[in-house]
Amino acid sequence: MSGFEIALLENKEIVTLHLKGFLDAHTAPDLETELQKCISNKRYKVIVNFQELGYISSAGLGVFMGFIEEIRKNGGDIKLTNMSSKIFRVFDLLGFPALYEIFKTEEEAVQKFT
Amino acid sequence: MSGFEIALLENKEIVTLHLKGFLDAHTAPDLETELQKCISNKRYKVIVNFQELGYISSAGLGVFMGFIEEIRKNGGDIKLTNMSSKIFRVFDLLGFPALYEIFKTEEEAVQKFT
Amino acid sequence: MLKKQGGENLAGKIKRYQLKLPSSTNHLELIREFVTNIARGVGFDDEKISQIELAVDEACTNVVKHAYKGDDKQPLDVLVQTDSKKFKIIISDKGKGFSPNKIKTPDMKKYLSEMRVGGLGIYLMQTLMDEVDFKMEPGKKNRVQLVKYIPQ
Amino acid sequence: MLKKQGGENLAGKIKRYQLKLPSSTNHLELIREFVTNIARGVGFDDEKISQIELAVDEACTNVVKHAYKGDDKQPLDVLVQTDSKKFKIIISDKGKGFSPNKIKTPDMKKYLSEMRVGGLGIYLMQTLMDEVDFKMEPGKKNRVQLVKYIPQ
Ligand SMILES: Nc1ncnc2c1ncn2[C@@H]1O[C@H](COP(=O)(O)OP(=O)(O)O)[C@@H](O)[C@H]1O
Ligand SMILES: Nc1ncnc2c1ncn2[C@@H]1O[C@H](COP(=O)(O)OP(=O)(O)O)[C@@H](O)[C@H]1O
Repeated sequence: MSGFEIALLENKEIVTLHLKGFLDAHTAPDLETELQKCISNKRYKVIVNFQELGYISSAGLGVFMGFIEEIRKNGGDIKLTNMSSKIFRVFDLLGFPALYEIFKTEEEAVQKFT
Repeated sequence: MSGFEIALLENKEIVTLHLKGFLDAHTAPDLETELQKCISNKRYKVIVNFQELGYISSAGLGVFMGFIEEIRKNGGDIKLTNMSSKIFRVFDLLGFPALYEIFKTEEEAVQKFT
Repeated sequence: MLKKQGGENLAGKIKRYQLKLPSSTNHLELIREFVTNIARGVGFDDEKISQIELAVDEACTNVVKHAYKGDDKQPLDVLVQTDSKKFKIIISDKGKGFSPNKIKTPDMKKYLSEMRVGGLGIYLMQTLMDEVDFKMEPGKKNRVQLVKYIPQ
Repeated sequence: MLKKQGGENLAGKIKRYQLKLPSSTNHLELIREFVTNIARGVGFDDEKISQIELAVDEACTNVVKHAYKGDDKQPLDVLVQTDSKKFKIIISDKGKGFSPNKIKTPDMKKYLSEMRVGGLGIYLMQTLMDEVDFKMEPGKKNRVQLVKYIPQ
Protein backbone atom coordinates (compact mmCIF):
# COMPACT_ATOMS: atom_id res chain seq x y z
CA MET A 1 0.00 0.00 0.00
CA SER A 2 2.87 2.26 0.88
CA GLY A 3 4.66 2.67 -2.43
CA PHE A 4 7.69 4.88 -2.45
CA GLU A 5 8.07 8.64 -2.36
CA ILE A 6 10.96 11.04 -2.24
CA ALA A 7 10.61 14.56 -0.90
CA LEU A 8 13.42 16.95 -1.76
CA LEU A 9 14.52 19.90 0.36
CA GLU A 10 17.21 22.33 -0.67
CA ASN A 11 18.95 24.50 1.89
CA LYS A 12 21.88 26.50 0.60
CA GLU A 13 24.43 23.99 -0.51
CA ILE A 14 22.75 20.94 0.97
CA VAL A 15 20.11 18.77 -0.66
CA THR A 16 18.07 16.59 1.70
CA LEU A 17 16.07 13.64 0.41
CA HIS A 18 13.30 12.26 2.61
CA LEU A 19 12.55 8.67 1.67
CA LYS A 20 9.13 7.23 2.38
CA GLY A 21 7.73 3.73 1.91
CA PHE A 22 9.85 0.91 0.59
CA LEU A 23 13.04 0.98 -1.40
CA ASP A 24 13.40 -2.24 -3.41
CA ALA A 25 14.31 -3.28 -6.94
CA HIS A 26 11.07 -1.73 -8.16
CA THR A 27 11.51 1.68 -6.59
CA ALA A 28 15.31 1.98 -6.58
CA PRO A 29 15.29 3.60 -10.07
CA ASP A 30 13.30 6.52 -8.61
CA LEU A 31 16.05 7.22 -6.09
CA GLU A 32 18.65 6.77 -8.78
CA THR A 33 16.94 9.46 -10.84
CA GLU A 34 16.96 11.87 -7.88
CA LEU A 35 20.63 11.32 -7.11
CA GLN A 36 21.48 11.63 -10.77
CA LYS A 37 19.73 15.00 -10.76
CA CYS A 38 21.78 16.14 -7.78
CA ILE A 39 24.93 15.36 -9.69
CA SER A 40 23.74 17.01 -12.88
CA ASN A 41 22.94 20.11 -10.83
CA LYS A 42 26.35 19.92 -9.15
CA ARG A 43 24.77 19.48 -5.73
CA TYR A 44 27.24 17.20 -4.06
CA LYS A 45 26.27 17.64 -0.41
CA VAL A 46 23.45 15.20 0.03
CA ILE A 47 21.61 14.10 3.17
CA VAL A 48 19.25 11.14 2.96
CA ASN A 49 16.70 10.97 5.76
CA PHE A 50 15.34 7.44 6.33
CA GLN A 51 12.78 8.35 8.98
CA GLU A 52 9.77 7.21 6.97
CA LEU A 53 11.40 4.40 5.06
CA GLY A 54 9.93 1.08 6.09
CA TYR A 55 12.03 -1.27 4.03
CA ILE A 56 15.25 -1.50 2.04
CA SER A 57 16.73 -4.32 -0.02
CA SER A 58 20.14 -4.66 -1.63
CA ALA A 59 18.78 -2.97 -4.75
CA GLY A 60 18.22 0.11 -2.57
CA LEU A 61 21.66 -0.11 -0.99
CA GLY A 62 23.18 -0.44 -4.42
CA VAL A 63 21.89 2.99 -5.42
CA PHE A 64 24.10 4.68 -2.81
CA MET A 65 27.08 2.63 -3.91
CA GLY A 66 26.52 3.78 -7.47
CA PHE A 67 26.89 7.48 -6.66
CA ILE A 68 29.12 7.81 -3.63
CA GLU A 69 32.38 7.78 -5.54
CA GLU A 70 31.46 10.52 -7.98
CA ILE A 71 29.93 12.63 -5.24
CA ARG A 72 33.04 12.36 -3.05
CA LYS A 73 35.33 13.03 -5.99
CA ASN A 74 33.56 16.37 -6.22
CA GLY A 75 34.12 17.22 -2.60
CA GLY A 76 30.67 16.16 -1.46
CA ASP A 77 29.19 13.26 0.47
CA ILE A 78 26.01 11.27 1.03
CA LYS A 79 25.23 11.31 4.73
CA LEU A 80 22.46 9.13 6.11
CA THR A 81 20.14 10.02 8.98
CA ASN A 82 17.14 8.92 11.05
CA MET A 83 17.29 5.18 10.37
CA SER A 84 14.92 2.88 12.16
CA SER A 85 16.60 -0.11 13.75
CA LYS A 86 15.11 -2.29 10.99
CA ILE A 87 16.84 -0.28 8.27
CA PHE A 88 20.05 0.16 10.23
CA ARG A 89 20.35 -3.58 10.72
CA VAL A 90 20.54 -4.09 6.96
CA PHE A 91 23.24 -1.44 6.53
CA ASP A 92 25.10 -2.81 9.52
CA LEU A 93 24.94 -6.42 8.35
CA LEU A 94 26.87 -5.46 5.24
CA GLY A 95 29.37 -3.23 6.98
CA PHE A 96 28.07 -0.09 5.30
CA PRO A 97 28.60 2.06 8.41
CA ALA A 98 32.33 1.85 7.56
CA LEU A 99 31.63 3.57 4.25
CA TYR A 100 28.83 6.00 5.10
CA GLU A 101 28.40 8.40 7.96
CA ILE A 102 25.12 7.67 9.68
CA PHE A 103 23.55 10.21 12.06
CA LYS A 104 20.60 10.18 14.40
CA THR A 105 19.34 13.54 13.16
CA GLU A 106 19.59 15.76 10.10
CA GLU A 107 21.07 18.55 12.21
CA GLU A 108 24.11 16.46 13.03
CA ALA A 109 24.62 15.68 9.37
CA VAL A 110 24.27 19.36 8.42
CA GLN A 111 26.85 20.34 11.04
CA LYS A 112 29.30 17.81 9.64
CA PHE A 113 28.90 19.37 6.21
CA THR A 114 29.49 22.95 7.34
CA MET B 1 -0.72 -5.81 9.57
CA SER B 2 -3.58 -3.99 11.17
CA GLY B 3 -5.36 -6.76 13.03
CA PHE B 4 -8.36 -5.70 15.08
CA GLU B 5 -8.62 -3.92 18.40
CA ILE B 6 -11.43 -2.68 20.55
CA ALA B 7 -10.93 0.10 23.08
CA LEU B 8 -13.69 0.48 25.65
CA LEU B 9 -14.68 3.72 27.36
CA GLU B 10 -17.32 3.95 30.04
CA ASN B 11 -18.95 7.26 30.86
CA LYS B 12 -21.82 7.08 33.31
CA GLU B 13 -24.47 5.02 31.58
CA ILE B 14 -22.85 4.95 28.18
CA VAL B 15 -20.32 2.45 26.90
CA THR B 16 -18.30 3.53 23.89
CA LEU B 17 -16.41 1.01 21.78
CA HIS B 18 -13.65 2.27 19.51
CA LEU B 19 -13.01 -0.19 16.72
CA LYS B 20 -9.63 -0.30 15.05
CA GLY B 21 -8.33 -2.30 12.09
CA PHE B 22 -10.55 -4.69 10.22
CA LEU B 23 -13.79 -6.36 11.22
CA ASP B 24 -14.26 -9.59 9.25
CA ALA B 25 -15.25 -13.18 9.92
CA HIS B 26 -12.00 -13.67 11.79
CA THR B 27 -12.30 -10.74 14.15
CA ALA B 28 -16.10 -10.48 14.47
CA PRO B 29 -16.08 -12.88 17.48
CA ASP B 30 -13.99 -10.32 19.43
CA LEU B 31 -16.67 -7.68 18.95
CA GLU B 32 -19.33 -10.22 19.83
CA THR B 33 -17.58 -10.90 23.13
CA GLU B 34 -17.46 -7.18 23.94
CA LEU B 35 -21.13 -6.63 23.17
CA GLN B 36 -22.04 -9.75 25.12
CA LYS B 37 -20.19 -8.28 28.11
CA CYS B 38 -22.15 -5.04 27.79
CA ILE B 39 -25.36 -7.02 28.02
CA SER B 40 -24.15 -9.17 30.91
CA ASN B 41 -23.25 -5.95 32.75
CA LYS B 42 -26.63 -4.47 31.87
CA ARG B 43 -24.99 -1.63 29.90
CA TYR B 44 -27.53 -1.10 27.18
CA LYS B 45 -26.47 2.32 25.92
CA VAL B 46 -23.74 1.57 23.47
CA ILE B 47 -21.89 3.81 21.06
CA VAL B 48 -19.64 2.25 18.45
CA ASN B 49 -17.03 4.60 17.00
CA PHE B 50 -15.78 3.48 13.57
CA GLN B 51 -13.15 6.21 13.15
CA GLU B 52 -10.21 3.83 12.98
CA LEU B 53 -11.95 0.90 11.35
CA GLY B 54 -10.55 0.30 7.90
CA TYR B 55 -12.75 -2.55 6.76
CA ILE B 56 -16.01 -4.34 7.51
CA SER B 57 -17.59 -7.41 5.95
CA SER B 58 -21.05 -8.92 6.43
CA ALA B 59 -19.67 -10.98 9.31
CA GLY B 60 -19.00 -7.69 11.08
CA LEU B 61 -22.41 -6.26 10.21
CA GLY B 62 -24.00 -9.44 11.51
CA VAL B 63 -22.63 -8.82 14.99
CA PHE B 64 -24.73 -5.69 15.37
CA MET B 65 -27.80 -7.51 14.10
CA GLY B 66 -27.26 -10.18 16.71
CA PHE B 67 -27.51 -7.79 19.67
CA ILE B 68 -29.68 -4.89 18.64
CA GLU B 69 -32.96 -6.53 19.54
CA GLU B 70 -31.99 -7.49 23.07
CA ILE B 71 -30.38 -4.14 23.69
CA ARG B 72 -33.45 -2.23 22.52
CA LYS B 73 -35.76 -4.48 24.50
CA ASN B 74 -33.89 -3.25 27.53
CA GLY B 75 -34.38 0.40 26.66
CA GLY B 76 -30.95 0.84 25.14
CA ASP B 77 -29.52 1.23 21.67
CA ILE B 78 -26.42 0.76 19.59
CA LYS B 79 -25.56 4.06 17.95
CA LEU B 80 -22.87 4.24 15.31
CA THR B 81 -20.47 7.14 14.76
CA ASN B 82 -17.46 8.42 12.81
CA MET B 83 -17.74 6.16 9.79
CA SER B 84 -15.39 6.66 6.88
CA SER B 85 -17.14 6.78 3.53
CA LYS B 86 -15.75 3.31 2.79
CA ILE B 87 -17.46 1.80 5.83
CA PHE B 88 -20.62 3.84 5.41
CA ARG B 89 -21.03 2.62 1.85
CA VAL B 90 -21.29 -0.97 3.08
CA PHE B 91 -23.93 -0.09 5.68
CA ASP B 92 -25.77 2.00 3.16
CA LEU B 93 -25.73 -0.66 0.46
CA LEU B 94 -27.68 -2.95 2.76
CA GLY B 95 -30.09 -0.33 4.01
CA PHE B 96 -28.73 -0.47 7.54
CA PRO B 97 -29.16 3.28 8.08
CA ALA B 98 -32.89 2.52 8.34
CA LEU B 99 -32.20 0.33 11.34
CA TYR B 100 -29.33 2.09 13.09
CA GLU B 101 -28.76 5.71 13.95
CA ILE B 102 -25.48 6.84 12.45
CA PHE B 103 -23.82 10.06 13.64
CA LYS B 104 -20.84 12.08 12.50
CA THR B 105 -19.50 12.43 16.03
CA GLU B 106 -19.73 10.69 19.39
CA GLU B 107 -21.10 13.89 20.97
CA GLU B 108 -24.20 13.75 18.78
CA ALA B 109 -24.78 10.14 19.74
CA VAL B 110 -24.32 10.94 23.45
CA GLN B 111 -26.85 13.78 23.18
CA LYS B 112 -29.36 11.44 21.60
CA PHE B 113 -28.98 9.07 24.55
CA THR B 114 -29.43 11.69 27.24
CA MET C 1 1.21 -0.80 -4.38
CA LEU C 2 1.13 -2.24 -7.84
CA LYS C 3 1.49 0.88 -9.90
CA LYS C 4 -0.34 0.98 -13.15
CA GLN C 5 2.10 0.28 -15.89
CA GLY C 6 1.73 1.63 -19.37
CA GLY C 7 0.42 -1.01 -21.73
CA GLU C 8 0.26 -3.67 -19.06
CA ASN C 9 -3.22 -4.65 -20.07
CA LEU C 10 -3.32 -4.47 -23.80
CA ALA C 11 -6.05 -6.39 -25.57
CA GLY C 12 -5.67 -10.10 -25.32
CA LYS C 13 -2.95 -9.97 -22.71
CA ILE C 14 -3.99 -12.22 -19.92
CA LYS C 15 -2.28 -12.06 -16.55
CA ARG C 16 -2.75 -14.62 -13.83
CA TYR C 17 -2.10 -14.34 -10.12
CA GLN C 18 -2.73 -17.23 -7.82
CA LEU C 19 -2.88 -17.61 -4.06
CA LYS C 20 -3.37 -20.95 -2.30
CA LEU C 21 -3.93 -21.05 1.43
CA PRO C 22 -5.36 -23.23 4.17
CA SER C 23 -9.05 -22.44 4.69
CA SER C 24 -8.80 -20.25 7.78
CA THR C 25 -10.54 -16.93 8.42
CA ASN C 26 -7.09 -16.04 9.74
CA HIS C 27 -6.02 -15.54 6.13
CA LEU C 28 -8.87 -13.36 4.95
CA GLU C 29 -6.81 -10.22 5.38
CA LEU C 30 -4.01 -11.67 3.29
CA ILE C 31 -6.48 -12.60 0.56
CA ARG C 32 -7.94 -9.09 0.61
CA GLU C 33 -4.48 -7.57 0.31
CA PHE C 34 -3.61 -9.91 -2.53
CA VAL C 35 -6.68 -9.01 -4.52
CA THR C 36 -6.77 -5.28 -3.76
CA ASN C 37 -3.14 -4.90 -4.71
CA ILE C 38 -3.71 -6.45 -8.08
CA ALA C 39 -6.91 -4.43 -8.56
CA ARG C 40 -4.99 -1.25 -7.80
CA GLY C 41 -2.43 -2.20 -10.43
CA VAL C 42 -5.18 -2.52 -13.02
CA GLY C 43 -6.27 1.03 -12.31
CA PHE C 44 -9.59 0.63 -10.48
CA ASP C 45 -10.52 3.55 -8.25
CA ASP C 46 -10.75 3.17 -4.48
CA GLU C 47 -14.50 2.60 -4.47
CA LYS C 48 -14.31 -0.22 -7.00
CA ILE C 49 -11.32 -1.72 -5.20
CA SER C 50 -13.36 -1.78 -1.99
CA GLN C 51 -16.22 -3.48 -3.79
CA ILE C 52 -13.95 -6.19 -5.14
CA GLU C 53 -12.31 -6.57 -1.73
CA LEU C 54 -15.65 -7.12 0.00
CA ALA C 55 -17.05 -9.49 -2.62
CA VAL C 56 -13.94 -11.67 -2.49
CA ASP C 57 -13.95 -11.69 1.31
CA GLU C 58 -17.59 -12.79 1.33
CA ALA C 59 -16.89 -15.61 -1.12
CA CYS C 60 -13.87 -16.83 0.85
CA THR C 61 -15.65 -16.53 4.16
CA ASN C 62 -18.40 -18.75 2.75
CA VAL C 63 -15.86 -21.35 1.70
CA VAL C 64 -14.40 -21.50 5.21
CA LYS C 65 -17.73 -21.41 7.01
CA HIS C 66 -19.98 -23.38 4.70
CA ALA C 67 -17.94 -25.44 2.22
CA TYR C 68 -15.56 -26.65 4.93
CA LYS C 69 -17.77 -25.99 7.98
CA GLY C 70 -14.94 -24.26 9.79
CA ASP C 71 -12.22 -26.85 9.08
CA ASP C 72 -9.26 -24.52 8.67
CA LYS C 73 -6.86 -26.93 7.01
CA GLN C 74 -8.56 -27.45 3.66
CA PRO C 75 -7.43 -25.98 0.35
CA LEU C 76 -8.69 -22.53 -0.58
CA ASP C 77 -7.53 -21.15 -3.93
CA VAL C 78 -7.87 -17.63 -5.18
CA LEU C 79 -7.04 -17.02 -8.82
CA VAL C 80 -7.05 -13.54 -10.29
CA GLN C 81 -7.10 -13.29 -14.03
CA THR C 82 -7.02 -9.98 -15.86
CA ASP C 83 -7.24 -9.01 -19.47
CA SER C 84 -8.00 -5.65 -20.99
CA LYS C 85 -11.70 -5.84 -20.20
CA LYS C 86 -12.34 -8.03 -17.19
CA PHE C 87 -10.94 -8.42 -13.72
CA LYS C 88 -11.89 -11.97 -12.85
CA ILE C 89 -11.48 -13.72 -9.49
CA ILE C 90 -12.07 -17.43 -9.21
CA ILE C 91 -12.35 -18.79 -5.68
CA SER C 92 -12.30 -22.54 -5.52
CA ASP C 93 -12.62 -25.19 -2.85
CA LYS C 94 -13.00 -28.96 -2.57
CA GLY C 95 -15.73 -28.76 0.04
CA LYS C 96 -19.36 -29.71 0.17
CA GLY C 97 -20.69 -27.26 -2.36
CA PHE C 98 -24.29 -26.05 -2.54
CA SER C 99 -27.08 -25.21 -4.93
CA PRO C 100 -26.87 -21.49 -5.54
CA ASN C 101 -30.27 -21.52 -7.25
CA LYS C 102 -31.88 -22.52 -3.99
CA ILE C 103 -30.47 -19.51 -2.17
CA LYS C 104 -33.12 -16.82 -2.20
CA THR C 105 -32.16 -13.20 -2.66
CA PRO C 106 -32.91 -11.61 0.67
CA ASP C 107 -35.77 -9.12 0.77
CA MET C 108 -33.76 -6.39 2.48
CA LYS C 109 -36.83 -4.64 3.91
CA LYS C 110 -38.04 -7.83 5.49
CA TYR C 111 -34.50 -8.75 6.42
CA LEU C 112 -33.95 -5.58 8.34
CA SER C 113 -37.32 -5.61 10.04
CA GLU C 114 -36.63 -9.13 11.29
CA MET C 115 -33.10 -8.16 12.33
CA ARG C 116 -31.65 -11.37 11.01
CA VAL C 117 -28.02 -12.34 11.27
CA GLY C 118 -26.20 -13.51 8.17
CA GLY C 119 -27.47 -14.41 4.75
CA LEU C 120 -25.99 -11.31 3.14
CA GLY C 121 -22.84 -12.66 1.52
CA ILE C 122 -24.15 -13.80 -1.84
CA TYR C 123 -26.41 -10.76 -2.07
CA LEU C 124 -23.41 -8.53 -1.51
CA MET C 125 -21.36 -10.35 -4.15
CA GLN C 126 -24.15 -9.90 -6.66
CA THR C 127 -24.62 -6.25 -5.80
CA LEU C 128 -20.91 -5.41 -5.84
CA MET C 129 -19.73 -7.31 -8.91
CA ASP C 130 -20.69 -7.20 -12.58
CA GLU C 131 -20.87 -11.00 -12.89
CA VAL C 132 -21.21 -13.73 -10.28
CA ASP C 133 -21.15 -17.32 -11.31
CA PHE C 134 -21.12 -20.58 -9.32
CA LYS C 135 -19.93 -23.91 -10.66
CA MET C 136 -20.29 -26.81 -8.25
CA GLU C 137 -18.63 -30.22 -8.20
CA PRO C 138 -18.97 -31.13 -4.51
CA GLY C 139 -15.84 -32.67 -2.99
CA LYS C 140 -13.93 -32.05 -6.21
CA LYS C 141 -13.94 -28.46 -7.24
CA ASN C 142 -16.48 -25.80 -6.41
CA ARG C 143 -15.93 -22.42 -7.96
CA VAL C 144 -17.24 -18.93 -7.43
CA GLN C 145 -16.34 -16.66 -10.28
CA LEU C 146 -16.53 -12.92 -9.70
CA VAL C 147 -16.04 -10.42 -12.48
CA LYS C 148 -15.63 -6.65 -12.43
CA TYR C 149 -15.42 -4.83 -15.74
CA ILE C 150 -12.34 -2.68 -16.16
CA PRO C 151 -13.19 0.94 -17.04
CA GLN C 152 -12.11 1.47 -20.64
CA MET D 1 -1.96 -9.98 10.68
CA LEU D 2 -2.05 -13.74 10.96
CA LYS D 3 -2.37 -14.13 14.70
CA LYS D 4 -0.62 -17.05 16.24
CA GLN D 5 -3.16 -19.72 16.89
CA GLY D 6 -2.83 -22.25 19.65
CA GLY D 7 -1.67 -25.58 18.31
CA GLU D 8 -1.53 -24.39 14.74
CA ASN D 9 1.92 -25.83 14.26
CA LEU D 10 1.94 -29.11 16.12
CA ALA D 11 4.62 -31.60 15.23
CA GLY D 12 4.22 -33.08 11.79
CA LYS D 13 1.51 -30.67 10.76
CA ILE D 14 2.56 -29.22 7.48
CA LYS D 15 0.92 -26.10 6.13
CA ARG D 16 1.37 -24.82 2.61
CA TYR D 17 0.81 -21.37 1.21
CA GLN D 18 1.40 -20.61 -2.42
CA LEU D 19 1.60 -17.43 -4.45
CA LYS D 20 2.03 -17.36 -8.22
CA LEU D 21 2.65 -14.10 -9.98
CA PRO D 22 4.07 -12.65 -13.18
CA SER D 23 7.78 -11.93 -12.76
CA SER D 24 7.64 -8.18 -12.21
CA THR D 25 9.46 -6.17 -9.54
CA ASN D 26 6.07 -4.51 -9.30
CA HIS D 27 4.96 -7.47 -7.21
CA LEU D 28 7.84 -7.63 -4.78
CA GLU D 29 5.86 -5.80 -2.13
CA LEU D 30 2.99 -8.24 -2.45
CA ILE D 31 5.40 -11.15 -2.10
CA ARG D 32 6.93 -9.58 1.00
CA GLU D 33 3.51 -9.08 2.56
CA PHE D 34 2.53 -12.63 1.75
CA VAL D 35 5.61 -14.09 3.40
CA THR D 36 5.79 -11.76 6.39
CA ASN D 37 2.15 -12.32 7.21
CA ILE D 38 2.64 -16.05 7.34
CA ALA D 39 5.87 -15.66 9.30
CA ARG D 40 4.05 -13.49 11.82
CA GLY D 41 1.42 -16.20 12.20
CA VAL D 42 4.11 -18.73 13.05
CA GLY D 43 5.30 -16.54 15.88
CA PHE D 44 8.63 -15.17 14.64
CA ASP D 45 9.69 -11.89 16.25
CA ASP D 46 9.97 -8.69 14.21
CA GLU D 47 13.70 -9.04 13.64
CA LYS D 48 13.39 -12.56 12.26
CA ILE D 49 10.41 -11.55 10.15
CA SER D 50 12.50 -8.76 8.62
CA GLN D 51 15.28 -11.21 7.88
CA ILE D 52 12.92 -13.57 6.10
CA GLU D 53 11.34 -10.64 4.25
CA LEU D 54 14.68 -9.43 2.93
CA ALA D 55 15.98 -12.88 1.96
CA VAL D 56 12.82 -13.66 0.00
CA ASP D 57 12.89 -10.27 -1.72
CA GLU D 58 16.51 -10.84 -2.77
CA ALA D 59 15.69 -14.27 -4.17
CA CYS D 60 12.67 -12.99 -6.11
CA THR D 61 14.52 -9.93 -7.35
CA ASN D 62 17.18 -12.26 -8.73
CA VAL D 63 14.56 -14.29 -10.55
CA VAL D 64 13.17 -11.19 -12.23
CA LYS D 65 16.54 -9.62 -13.01
CA HIS D 66 18.68 -12.64 -13.78
CA ALA D 67 16.56 -15.71 -14.47
CA TYR D 68 14.19 -13.77 -16.73
CA LYS D 69 16.47 -10.79 -17.53
CA GLY D 70 13.71 -8.36 -16.77
CA ASP D 71 10.91 -10.07 -18.73
CA ASP D 72 7.99 -9.31 -16.42
CA LYS D 73 5.51 -11.84 -17.79
CA GLN D 74 7.17 -15.09 -16.79
CA PRO D 75 6.01 -17.36 -13.96
CA LEU D 76 7.34 -16.67 -10.48
CA ASP D 77 6.18 -19.03 -7.74
CA VAL D 78 6.57 -18.58 -4.03
CA LEU D 79 5.70 -21.54 -1.84
CA VAL D 80 5.77 -21.28 1.94
CA GLN D 81 5.74 -24.53 3.83
CA THR D 82 5.72 -24.65 7.61
CA ASP D 83 5.91 -27.47 10.11
CA SER D 84 6.72 -27.31 13.78
CA LYS D 85 10.42 -26.80 13.20
CA LYS D 86 11.05 -25.11 9.88
CA PHE D 87 9.73 -22.16 7.99
CA LYS D 88 10.60 -22.99 4.41
CA ILE D 89 10.21 -20.77 1.35
CA ILE D 90 10.70 -22.19 -2.11
CA ILE D 91 11.00 -19.65 -4.91
CA SER D 92 10.86 -21.19 -8.34
CA ASP D 93 11.17 -20.00 -11.90
CA LYS D 94 11.46 -21.45 -15.40
CA GLY D 95 14.24 -19.09 -16.43
CA LYS D 96 17.83 -19.49 -17.39
CA GLY D 97 19.18 -20.68 -14.07
CA PHE D 98 22.80 -20.41 -12.97
CA SER D 99 25.57 -22.25 -11.19
CA PRO D 100 25.44 -21.10 -7.60
CA ASN D 101 28.81 -22.73 -6.91
CA LYS D 102 30.45 -20.32 -9.30
CA ILE D 103 29.14 -17.31 -7.38
CA LYS D 104 31.87 -16.20 -4.98
CA THR D 105 30.98 -14.98 -1.54
CA PRO D 106 31.85 -11.32 -1.62
CA ASP D 107 34.76 -10.20 0.52
CA MET D 108 32.86 -7.40 2.23
CA LYS D 109 36.01 -5.42 3.10
CA LYS D 110 37.15 -5.48 -0.49
CA TYR D 111 33.61 -4.96 -1.68
CA LEU D 112 33.18 -1.79 0.31
CA SER D 113 36.58 -0.40 -0.53
CA GLU D 114 35.84 -0.85 -4.22
CA MET D 115 32.35 0.62 -3.79
CA ARG D 116 30.78 -1.95 -6.03
CA VAL D 117 27.13 -2.04 -6.96
CA GLY D 118 25.21 -5.28 -6.59
CA GLY D 119 26.41 -8.78 -5.89
CA LEU D 120 24.98 -8.81 -2.36
CA GLY D 121 21.77 -10.77 -2.80
CA ILE D 122 22.99 -14.31 -2.35
CA TYR D 123 25.32 -13.22 0.45
CA LEU D 124 22.37 -11.63 2.24
CA MET D 125 20.23 -14.75 1.82
CA GLN D 126 22.99 -16.87 3.31
CA THR D 127 23.56 -14.49 6.17
CA LEU D 128 19.89 -14.04 7.01
CA MET D 129 18.60 -17.60 6.71
CA ASP D 130 19.51 -20.86 8.42
CA GLU D 131 19.58 -22.84 5.18
CA VAL D 132 19.91 -21.73 1.55
CA ASP D 133 19.76 -24.26 -1.22
CA PHE D 134 19.67 -23.94 -5.00
CA LYS D 135 18.37 -26.60 -7.37
CA MET D 136 18.70 -25.75 -11.04
CA GLU D 137 16.97 -27.19 -14.09
CA PRO D 138 17.34 -24.29 -16.55
CA GLY D 139 14.20 -23.55 -18.57
CA LYS D 140 12.25 -26.11 -16.55
CA LYS D 141 12.33 -25.40 -12.88
CA ASN D 142 14.95 -23.56 -10.90
CA ARG D 143 14.46 -23.42 -7.19
CA VAL D 144 15.87 -21.41 -4.33
CA GLN D 145 14.98 -22.92 -1.00
CA LEU D 146 15.26 -20.73 2.07
CA VAL D 147 14.78 -22.09 5.59
CA LYS D 148 14.48 -20.34 8.93
CA TYR D 149 14.25 -22.46 12.04
CA ILE D 150 11.22 -21.80 14.19
CA PRO D 151 12.12 -20.98 17.82
CA GLN D 152 10.99 -23.92 19.92
N1 LIG E 1 -19.08 -21.74 -0.73
C1 LIG E 1 -20.21 -22.28 -0.21
N2 LIG E 1 -20.26 -23.62 0.05
C2 LIG E 1 -21.37 -24.16 0.59
N3 LIG E 1 -22.48 -23.46 0.90
C3 LIG E 1 -22.49 -22.13 0.66
C4 LIG E 1 -21.36 -21.48 0.10
N4 LIG E 1 -21.68 -20.17 -0.02
C5 LIG E 1 -22.91 -20.02 0.43
N5 LIG E 1 -23.44 -21.19 0.85
C6 LIG E 1 -24.80 -21.39 1.39
O1 LIG E 1 -25.59 -20.27 1.01
C7 LIG E 1 -26.12 -19.61 2.18
C8 LIG E 1 -26.18 -18.11 1.96
O2 LIG E 1 -24.86 -17.60 1.92
P1 LIG E 1 -24.60 -16.07 2.21
O3 LIG E 1 -25.54 -15.26 1.41
O4 LIG E 1 -23.17 -15.80 1.98
O5 LIG E 1 -24.95 -15.81 3.75
P2 LIG E 1 -24.28 -16.44 5.07
O6 LIG E 1 -22.94 -16.97 4.68
O7 LIG E 1 -24.19 -15.31 6.00
O8 LIG E 1 -25.22 -17.51 5.52
C9 LIG E 1 -25.22 -20.04 3.31
O9 LIG E 1 -25.86 -19.99 4.55
C10 LIG E 1 -24.85 -21.46 2.89
O10 LIG E 1 -25.85 -22.38 3.25
N1 LIG F 1 17.72 -16.74 -9.86
C1 LIG F 1 18.85 -16.55 -10.60
N2 LIG F 1 18.88 -16.91 -11.90
C2 LIG F 1 19.98 -16.70 -12.64
N3 LIG F 1 21.11 -16.14 -12.16
C3 LIG F 1 21.16 -15.76 -10.88
C4 LIG F 1 20.02 -15.94 -10.03
N4 LIG F 1 20.37 -15.49 -8.81
C5 LIG F 1 21.62 -15.03 -8.90
N5 LIG F 1 22.11 -15.20 -10.13
C6 LIG F 1 23.49 -14.86 -10.58
O1 LIG F 1 24.29 -14.69 -9.41
C7 LIG F 1 24.87 -13.37 -9.37
C8 LIG F 1 24.94 -12.90 -7.93
O2 LIG F 1 23.66 -12.66 -7.43
P1 LIG F 1 23.42 -11.72 -6.18
O3 LIG F 1 24.38 -12.09 -5.10
O4 LIG F 1 22.00 -11.75 -5.80
O5 LIG F 1 23.83 -10.25 -6.65
P2 LIG F 1 23.16 -9.33 -7.79
O6 LIG F 1 21.81 -9.88 -8.08
O7 LIG F 1 23.12 -7.99 -7.19
O8 LIG F 1 24.10 -9.42 -8.95
C9 LIG F 1 23.97 -12.53 -10.25
O9 LIG F 1 24.64 -11.40 -10.76
C10 LIG F 1 23.56 -13.52 -11.33
O10 LIG F 1 24.53 -13.64 -12.32
